[in-house]
Parts: sequence; structure tokens; C-alpha cells
Amino acid sequence: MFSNASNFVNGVDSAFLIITGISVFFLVALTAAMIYFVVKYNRKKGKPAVQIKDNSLLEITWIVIPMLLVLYMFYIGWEGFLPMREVPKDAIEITAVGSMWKYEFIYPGNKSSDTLMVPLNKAVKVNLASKDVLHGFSVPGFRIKEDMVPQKNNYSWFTAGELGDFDVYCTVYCGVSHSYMNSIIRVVTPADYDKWLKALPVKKADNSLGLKVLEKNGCIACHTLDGTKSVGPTFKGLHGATIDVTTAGANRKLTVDDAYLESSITDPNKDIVTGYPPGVMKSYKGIIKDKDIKLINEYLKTLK
Amino acid sequence: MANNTTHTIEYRTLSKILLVLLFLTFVTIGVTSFHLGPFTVTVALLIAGLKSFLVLSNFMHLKYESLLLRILVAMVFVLFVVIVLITFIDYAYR
Amino acid sequence: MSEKAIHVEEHRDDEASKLGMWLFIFTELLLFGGLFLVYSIFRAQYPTEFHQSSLELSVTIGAINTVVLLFSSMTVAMALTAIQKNDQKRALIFIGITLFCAAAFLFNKYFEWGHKIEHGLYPGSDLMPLLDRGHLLYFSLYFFMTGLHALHIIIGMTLLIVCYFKVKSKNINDHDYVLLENGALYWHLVDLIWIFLFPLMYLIS
Amino acid sequence: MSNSTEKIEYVSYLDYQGKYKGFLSWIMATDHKRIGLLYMYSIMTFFFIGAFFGLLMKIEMLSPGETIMKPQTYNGVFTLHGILMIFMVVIPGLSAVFGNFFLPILIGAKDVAFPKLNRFSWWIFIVGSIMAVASQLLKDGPPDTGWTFYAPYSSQTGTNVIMATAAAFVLGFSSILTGLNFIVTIHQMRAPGMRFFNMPLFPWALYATAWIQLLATPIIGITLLMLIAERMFQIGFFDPALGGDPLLFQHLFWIYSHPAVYVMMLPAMGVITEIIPTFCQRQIYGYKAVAISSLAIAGVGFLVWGHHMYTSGMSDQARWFFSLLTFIVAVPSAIKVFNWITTMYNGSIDVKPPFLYALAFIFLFIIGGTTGLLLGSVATNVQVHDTSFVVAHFHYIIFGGMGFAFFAAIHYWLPKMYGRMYNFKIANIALVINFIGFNLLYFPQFIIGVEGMPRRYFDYPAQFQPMQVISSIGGFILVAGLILMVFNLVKGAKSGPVAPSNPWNGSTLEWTLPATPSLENFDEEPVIKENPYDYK
Ligand code: HEA
Ligand code: HEA
Ligand code: HEC
Ligand code: CUA
Ligand SMILES: [Cu+2]
Repeated sequence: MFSNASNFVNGVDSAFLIITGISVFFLVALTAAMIYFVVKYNRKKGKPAVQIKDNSLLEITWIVIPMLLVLYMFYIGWEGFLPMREVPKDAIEITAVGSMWKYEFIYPGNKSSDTLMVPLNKAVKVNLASKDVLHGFSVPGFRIKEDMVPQKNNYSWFTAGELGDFDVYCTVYCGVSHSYMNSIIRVVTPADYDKWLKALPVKKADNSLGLKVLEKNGCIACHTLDGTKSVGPTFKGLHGATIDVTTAGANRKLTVDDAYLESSITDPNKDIVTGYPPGVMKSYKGIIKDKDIKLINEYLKTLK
Repeated sequence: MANNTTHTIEYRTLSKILLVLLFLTFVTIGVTSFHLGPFTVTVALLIAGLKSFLVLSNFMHLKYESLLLRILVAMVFVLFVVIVLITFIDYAYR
Repeated sequence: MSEKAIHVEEHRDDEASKLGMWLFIFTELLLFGGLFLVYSIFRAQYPTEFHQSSLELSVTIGAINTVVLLFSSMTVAMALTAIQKNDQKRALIFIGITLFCAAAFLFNKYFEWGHKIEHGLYPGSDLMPLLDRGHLLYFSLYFFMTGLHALHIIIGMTLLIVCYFKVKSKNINDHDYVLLENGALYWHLVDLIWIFLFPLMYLIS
Repeated sequence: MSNSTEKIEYVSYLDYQGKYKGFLSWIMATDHKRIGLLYMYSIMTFFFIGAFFGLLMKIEMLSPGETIMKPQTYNGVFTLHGILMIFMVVIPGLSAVFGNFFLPILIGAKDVAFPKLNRFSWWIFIVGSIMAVASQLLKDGPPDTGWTFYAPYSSQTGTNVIMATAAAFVLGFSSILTGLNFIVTIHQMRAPGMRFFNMPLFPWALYATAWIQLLATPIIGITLLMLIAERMFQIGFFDPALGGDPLLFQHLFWIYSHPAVYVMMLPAMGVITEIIPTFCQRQIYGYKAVAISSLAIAGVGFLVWGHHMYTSGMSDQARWFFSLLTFIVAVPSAIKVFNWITTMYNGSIDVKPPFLYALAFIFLFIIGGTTGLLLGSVATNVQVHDTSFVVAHFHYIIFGGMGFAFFAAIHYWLPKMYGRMYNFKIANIALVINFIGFNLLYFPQFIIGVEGMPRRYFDYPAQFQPMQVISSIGGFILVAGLILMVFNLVKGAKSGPVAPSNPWNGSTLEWTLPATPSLENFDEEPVIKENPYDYK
């Protein structure tokens, strides 16, 4: 009756239908009763009100029946959910890493991709991790959703039942570009999957220490290395450039040097680069150590 | 117009309560220096509970207050314990 | 009729004030309750680290402070007894002793905190981030909880100082002592919280 | 009682001149009725500011991508919208406005137990509100965390989070003091002869509410303090980078904030419970069940907070536990709905604006409440959690429920508050416009929510656009209706025809007073009826 996109669709959608059905029934019945009473016992008809005694039997009925109904609804909801926590032993394990505004999917053998490619009809377990703040891993088509919490191991799993692309959204608010944090799950045949995985390059090792610091602290989320403008100014050619900033309300020009870079990292709201809003970048004072800031500066000098 | 309903507690009674409280304090310190393993916390908390009961009922005159107020105080403590227990349903099974 | 109107102007309902104070105490209990909840969860996760960290605290200072607070709790209760017996002089002495104990408590705390700070152990210090998670959490909680408790001591002292002067000016007397009663209740609350803080912070094993 | 010659002359509370004159006579007032009105004016102001931000969001949602504002602005806008609406409008809402005004009257008292404390609550309410507004204007930019302040984002973002959380803290304090005042009032100030079980049901609802305010608010207070400490001193409670646990923040936040939704809802239910018997001229059906269900909602409501965290990575045991209790807490609400509707049976129903608002309330509340069931069921929650389905759920229940109850209450009690009457026809037209606009605005959000549209999204995939546009159009219709309604009410209160003292033939105590009550409400001890809803 329902789509077969993942193995959970059936359980979730039937719970949805049943609860909605009961709800609609009550909504319609109670609204109808209301309207009927308003018409039938309208004061315009001139009948005086009849005072009615409470009837314990009636009241107990309408406590017990809803109680049974809600227990039933609870039960089907739990039934639909429980399989989501029971991962089959033979599931393929993939780690999804959320960081400010992108997903990275890490396959066995340290291979990394920004879309989640999965084989049809195979159980896939997705280990959820986050580098900075909370993110959400939500696949509406598969009826799954679980948060990505830093330093906590959450997981989700599914067996895809249909070929095609499915949206992945970040559902937990995570900052400016929260709504741009999305990706795609592409379900392919097992053969295609194997071919693709083989071709997937192993994550290239980072050579520069400064870049490592930038990546570890999530700077790349806002600052590009290739000259395009993002949430924050690009790092390319930044060192030595002359830029416009607002300091304590006054505009001025300055030339980027080590001291300025350091103060931009430890106290970003001091000098606001013209064209960017204040407050977006947090202070990394105490989070990035002085020696790492030096590494960043060295690295930025190489980005000409 | 006198509007007071508070019971007067004699100095003697108050000093006796203090002695019991001090005694219990030293018991706690003593108990925790033995190694009772996981029970130390339980014992320490039980003694703290007993002490707070004494303070509430005597120093704070709860013993002589209306039943309603006593029930309310108990309710607050129960609510807190229930909240802690429920939170642990999450943490204990993770 | 008119008499009634005047009565309302000066309406005084000690039962109501006392109930109000109790309700306020409930909120204070739950305020600390939130902290105790946080404590118990972190404690359950890092039992050994909490134990090791607690060894850094001096049980002696903690015990002295406990005794001081318990004693002051008794004296403030006695102040109330004295007022009920219309014994203004004793009441003043008892409140005075209570205030002295409060100051002694704070002095001890100052000493204790100062010691930790000397060793570079305070929130925001360079040393703190080097600790592992359990130790870090313990000291964060230690400073936050005892700090908030000390703040309550100061509030309680202020209240008792007001009571002191009102007793002196006979605004608090054997017919109208609800303010002192409420001040005392607040002071007992401070004691009550310490009764739990002491074993949880100092006596962990 | 002797017939004293100096019988107190009747002076309306609106004209009464005490120590202070003019404007000061308002902000220095200790009269519960004046404080009620003060709350009403301030809350309505915040409501319109907040609603204006809501409208801005709807305009932004008209098309994907940037329509009228930048992402960072949007994030600030929904945060302020949430903070304003939750902490400054609906939590104080009915209890501070109509509770203050009518609670003492309904129980036959001259004022609340601590009038000065009451005034103080309003003052700090204003201080907190000013802080909330200041958080928008200060140097580092508006806070962008959402009203939930989830850590660790809230402890990392560079915006004015400290100011906003401090504001919420102060507002919470105000809420605690109001609750404290009401509990003592109800315990100590009932007129002789009024027992708990012949007290009208609005005070009952306020009583349950006050307990939640008193016992739950301190938890959010301490949580926000910890968050502030974390930001200022790097004390790690919640930020994993500092050793903390972000889920603990969620637990603490919802330990307060779930009960808080019943702080919004219970007084609304109380108001409806007053209105329906009056316009049906029938005693409320199942008085005891309605009274007790308020306490049941308040009590069980304390234990279900985890239903906001099903997908956060809680233990599986906690997931089913919270789901089960969430379903159970729905039952007392259902009981109330059944009792209201049965009260109409065999009544003599007078279809006036307050009653129509009450009917609209019931309809919208059923939709909001039953979609709450879909959220409470773990399986379906996984699908719709943090989507616009949730947004629709709580707007239906808060705006459609508590908001419409607020409007019902104004239409019901305005003649008592101002001694004048508004125009019924315009009121009815405004209601119809509001009702249509409201459903157009929020119903589409259920649909796109089920399809996966996440909440707090500045931008969205194009497939959601048609529904977003319908929703925005609904927003504009709603604005039109609200403006018409407010216009009618303001005009009525200022220059409408003088109202009789009991225009609806109500049976509770407020209707025994003159059209605007005097300073101390009752000159003579009121007569308490055995059954407050006795229409014989
Ligand atoms: C006034 C405020 C208010 C009220 C009263 C409620 C009432 C309820 N709420 Fe709602 N809720 C909110 C305000 C409110 N909520 C807000 C603001 C949020 C979002 C917070 C955020 O994340 O920003 C939220 C979010 C929210 C969630 C989390 C969603 C998520 O993020 O995943 C859940 C999940 O269980 C939930 C459930 C419920 C339930 C079961 C009720 C029940 O109490 C409803 C009971 C009522 C009825 C059931 C209707 C009447 C009964 C009948 C007509 C009879 C038929 C019924 C039966 C047979 C049972 N709510
Ligand atoms: C009381 C609670 C309340 C109320 C009434 C409203 C009312 C409205 N809200 Fe609500 N909203 C919340 C509480 C509320 N909201 C909360 C808690 C959130 C969550 C925030 C978060 O995620 O952190 C939220 C989030 C939220 C979102 C989701 C943001 C997102 O996730 O991306 C949206 C989007 O459309 C929205 C829109 C609206 C709209 C269009 C209205 C409209 O109904 C308003 C319409 C009314 C008007 C516009 C009236 C204007 C009238 C005038 C200006 C006239 C003045 C005239 C005179 C005085 C004569 N709100
Ligand atoms: C949330 C987004 C965000 C993150 C994450 C972020 N920044 Fe920024 N950054 C900005 C914005 C926006 C500006 C421009 C406004 C300003 O000057 O504060 C900026 C400005 C800067 C500047 C000054 C640039 C110039 O053109 O003068 C430097 C240097 C910088 N950031 C370094 C970093 C480093 C290093 C990190 C990581 C440790 C980082 N940023 C992380 C958003 C971010
Ligand atoms: Cu990542 Cu939202
Ligand atoms: Cu909830």
C-alpha cells in the first residue's frame, strides 16, 4: 500500500494513517456535535435550558475509551519505531560526519564522498558524528531521522527498496547556512555500488599543518580557499591584502598582517569586514591555541 | 491584633536537635572514610535526608504546621526525585 | 462598614506571608535541584574522576563550615523563640551570632576558593582545559554550586540584617514577627542545601 | 452589620485616584485590576511586534532563496519571534492579564494576597522585556539560536545570547512571582463559604497553572544561568568541546518548557470553561472532572518532556517511556473537550462573539492536540520532528488555542473591564476572517511538514513553494482580521455603548459587580453559591 523506499515506510505510514484516522474521526464527530447543538438548542428557538445532572457512567466511558485508544496509538507507534533501533548484523557501516553546513560520508578504507551512495536491498548502518554543533540527519523519503551530536555515537540504519535519489536535510538548527546543509542518498544496484566504491579515491592526506587546524575547527565552513565569497571572506590572497573594516562603528582601511589575523580569530567582532554581519563568527579565544594560530597564519601566507 | 499561630519551640529542644545534627555530620564523615563501596553514597544521602528532615520539621517548624503545607513540602521533594529518576531512564540505558 | 474598609487597608495575614515564603523556598529548592540533577548525571558518568577531584578539597574546612551552618541554623531558630517570648535582648544576640557564623562561613569559603585559585584551578584558567572531562566537570560544578550557595548566604545575611534592625526598633515584636520567621526560614534553606552539598562535594568515594 | 452613615461611595477602579495621579497612578498601582490591564497593554504590544516578525518570515518564504532578507537576519527574526511570543506573550498571557483581573473577583476577594509583589512582577516583566529587545540592538547582533537555545550552538555563536538568556531568566522570575501570588491568594483569600469544590473553574485552572510556574520555572532559570556561565567563564556543562553534554541541556530545557506549554494552555481552557456555561445557560457538565483534569494535566505534564528529544539519541527505554506518558497526558484534555461539548446539550445557546470564539477555539485545539498525538508517537515523530509539521502543531495549539481563547476572553469580559460594549457584527466578521486566514496560514505547513520541509529554514527546495505561498496569503488574511478585531475592541472600549453590569446573564461573581468594579471589588461580603454555575 505504501511506497517501498525503505523498510520503515510501512510501519511509520500505517501508524500515521491510524492516528490520523482516529483524530479525524474525533474532529469530525465533535465538530458535528457542536454545530448540531448550536442549531438545535439555539436560544432563538425559545426553549429554556435544561439542567442535567452529571452521569458518572458516561464520564467513566469517555475516560476509559480514549485511554484505550491512546494506549493503542502508543503501541503502534512503538511498533513502527522499534525496528529502527535493531540493526542487522551484516549491515554495511558508513560514517556520516556533519560539520557546519555539509555532510561527509566516510566509507570503509577511509574513502570519502559528499553524497551517500548505497546499494539496493542491503542494510546500511549510518554512524552519525558531528564536528562542531548539533546537526540532523533526516531522510524524509526513508522516514528516518536522528541527530548528529558531537562526541556521541548516534546511529541510524535502513534498507533502501527503490532505486533513485532521496533528499537528506539537516533538521537541527546549526547556524547561518542551516538551510543549505543538505545532501542526497543515491540508491544504486549492488553492482554499480561496488564499481563506484572502487573508483572512490582514498581521502588524500593533508600536508599542511595549518590546513589541518582550519579543518579541525570548521573554518572552511565559512571561508573558502579558492577565492569565492561564502559566509565569511575568502582566505585566498588574504594575507597582505588591504581591506575595509568597521572598528567600533568607524570605517577604516587596513593591511592584513599576523596581528590582525590573530585578533580576527580571537576577537572577530572587533573589526568587522565591510559587507559581512557581526556576530556570525564566534571568538576562538582559548579554543585555538596560540601555536595553532601561528600555523594558520603560515598557511594563509601560502594562499596567494 | 495578634495574628501569629507559630508554635514556640524551647531553647532546650533546639539545642538537642543541634546535637543530633552534629552527631549525624560526624557519622557521615566517619562512614565515608570506611570503604563501603557503592553504598557510601546511599548512606551519605540517607543521612543527609535524615538531617534535612530534622531541620525541616524542627528548625523550620514544619512539625507544627498545617497538614496541607507538610504535604506540599513532601510533594516538592517527591517531584524532584521523580524528575531525577526519569532523567536516569535515559542516562542509565545509553 | 467603614471599620471594615480600614481593616482592609491594614490587612495583615501572617499565614499568607508564611505560605508565600514557603512557596519561594520551593522554587529555590528546585533551582538547586536542577544543579543536583546535573551533578548526579555527571557523577554517574565519571565516578572515579569525581572521587579523585574531591580529594583536592579539604574535608576539615568543609566539616567546619557544616558545623558553623548547623549552629547558625539553631541560633536563628532560637532568635525566633526569644521574640515569641518577648525577649528582645536575647533575640538580638541570637541574630548577631547567626550573622557572625554566616560571615565565618564566607571567610572559610574565601580561603578555600583562594587556595584553589592560587593553584590555577578556576573557570577560565589555563590549567582547567588541560584536565580531563571528569575532573573538569567536577571543578566546574564545584565552583558553580558553592558559588551560587555563597550568593544565597549573602542574600540570607542581608535579610537577617534587616531583621536585626527591625527587632531593635521593635518593629518586630512578640505580636508581629512574621518577617523574622521568614528570614529564619530562608536561612534554614541555605543550611538545608549545604547539608546535601557537603557530602556530595567533599565526601565522595 | 450596622448601617454606618459613611457608606463607601462607589468609584470605578478606572477613576479611582490614590496617592499617584495620571500615568504614575497606573505604573504604581497595586490594584489587581489595573495591573491586569497593564499586562494586557504590554502583552498586546509584544504580540504585535512578534506577529510582525512572523509576517516578515512569511514574506521571506514566498519564494525560495533570498526574498527580503539575508539568512542571518532570518535566523534572528525567528529567534526573536519565538522568544517574544513564548516568554513575553503566551506564558504570562492569560494568567497575568485575566488571572490578575478576575481571579480575586471570582473567589470573592478584594485583591491578590500580595498586591505589591504583584506590581513588582509587572515591573520585572517589563525589565526582562526591555532586555529581550536590547539583545536585538546590541553590538554583536541579534541572537540566532531559536527560542530553544540549544547547546552547543548557543554557547558558541558570537551573537548576544547572554542578553537574551538573561532576559528569559528575568521573565521567568516574574512568572514565578505571579504563580506564587496566585497560589497564596487561592489558599488564603477565598470568601467565606467558598470551598475548593465550589470555586469557579477559571481559578481552578489558574491554580494548576501557578503550580507549574512555581515548580518548573526555577529549572529553566538554573539552566540559563549555567549557559551564561559557560559562555562567560568557559565552564563546560553543555558544550562537548568543554567537556559538557548537549543532551543534558535539552533535558533541562524541556523539563521546564514542556510544563510551560501547559502554563499557556490551562488558563485558556479555564476561560473556555467559563464562557460555555454562560452562553448555554447551563451548568458545566462534570464540574469535578474538569477541575481535576486541570491538576492531572499539570501533574503528568511534568513527566513527559522527553517527547521533544526522540531523535536526539536518548536511550530507547526513555523513548518509549516518554511516548507512553505523552499519550496519557492527552486524555485529560480530551475529557475537557467532551465536557464542554456536552454542556451545550439541551442548553439555551446564545451565539454571541465570545461563544463563537470559544467554538473556534475548540475546533482549532482539537486539530492542534491531535497532531500532538502524531508527534507523540515515536514512529511518526521520527518523520515529522523538526519539520514545519511541528511549527503548524504549536501554532494551532498556541495561537489557535491560547490565542483564540485570549480573544474570547477579551470579548467576554470587556464590558466588565471597561463598562462598554463593542459592535457584535464587526466582531463576528473579524472572527470569520481570522478563522479562514488562520487555517490557510498553518494547514499547508502540516502538509509540507509531512513531506519533509525542515523548520528554521531560510531557504527551501522549490517543490514546497505552492504551499508556502498559500500559507503566506493566509498570513495576510489573518492580519486583516486581527486589525479589524482590535479596531473594534478599541473603539468599543473607548466609545461603545455603556454596558449593563451583566450583559450575558452570567452566574459567577464578577457579574454581580457594577459594570466597572470599584477599587476593592466587593463592598459587602459576597454571597457564595453552592454551585458557581447555577442558572436558576
Ligand atoms: C500551548 C501549548 C501546547 C500544548 C497545549 C501542547 C500539547 C501537546 N503537545 Fe505540543 N508543542 C508545543 C506547544 C504545545 N503542545 C510547542 C510550542 C512545541 C514545539 C517546541 C519547539 O520545538 O519549538 C510542541 C511540540 C510538541 C512535540 C515535539 C515535536 C518535535 O519537536 O518532534 C510533541 C511530541 O510529542 C508534542 C505533543 C503534544 C501533545 C501530545 C499535546 C497534548 O497535550 C494535546 C492534548 C489535546 C488533545 C488530544 C485534543 C483534544 C482531544 C480530543 C479531541 C479527543 C480525541 C483524543 C483522543 C482520543 C486522545 N508537542
Ligand atoms: C504565541 C505564539 C505565537 C504566535 C501567535 C505566532 C504567530 C505567527 N507565527 Fe510563529 N512561532 C512561535 C510562536 C508564535 N507564532 C514560536 C514559539 C516559534 C518557534 C521559533 C523557533 O523556531 O525558535 C514560531 C515560529 C514561526 C515560524 C517558523 C520559522 C521557521 O522554523 O523557519 C513561522 C514561519 O512562518 C512563524 C510564523 C508566524 C506567523 C505568520 C504568525 C501570525 O499568526 C501572526 C499574524 C498576526 C499578525 C501579523 C498581526 C499583525 C497586526 C498588526 C501589525 C496590526 C497592529 C495593529 C494595531 C495595534 C491596530 N512562526
Ligand atoms: C560561522 C561562520 C564562520 C566560521 C566558522 C569562521 N568564520 Fe572567520 N569570519 C566569518 C565572517 C562572517 C567574517 C567577516 C566578519 C568579521 O570580520 O567578523 C569572518 C572573518 C574572519 C577573518 C578576517 C577576514 C578578513 O577578510 O579580514 C579571519 C582571519 C577569520 N575569519 C578566520 C577564521 C578562522 C581561523 C576560523 C576557524 C578557526 C574561522 N574564521 C571560522 C565567519 C566565520
Ligand atoms: Cu546542520 Cu542544521
Ligand atoms: Cu512538549
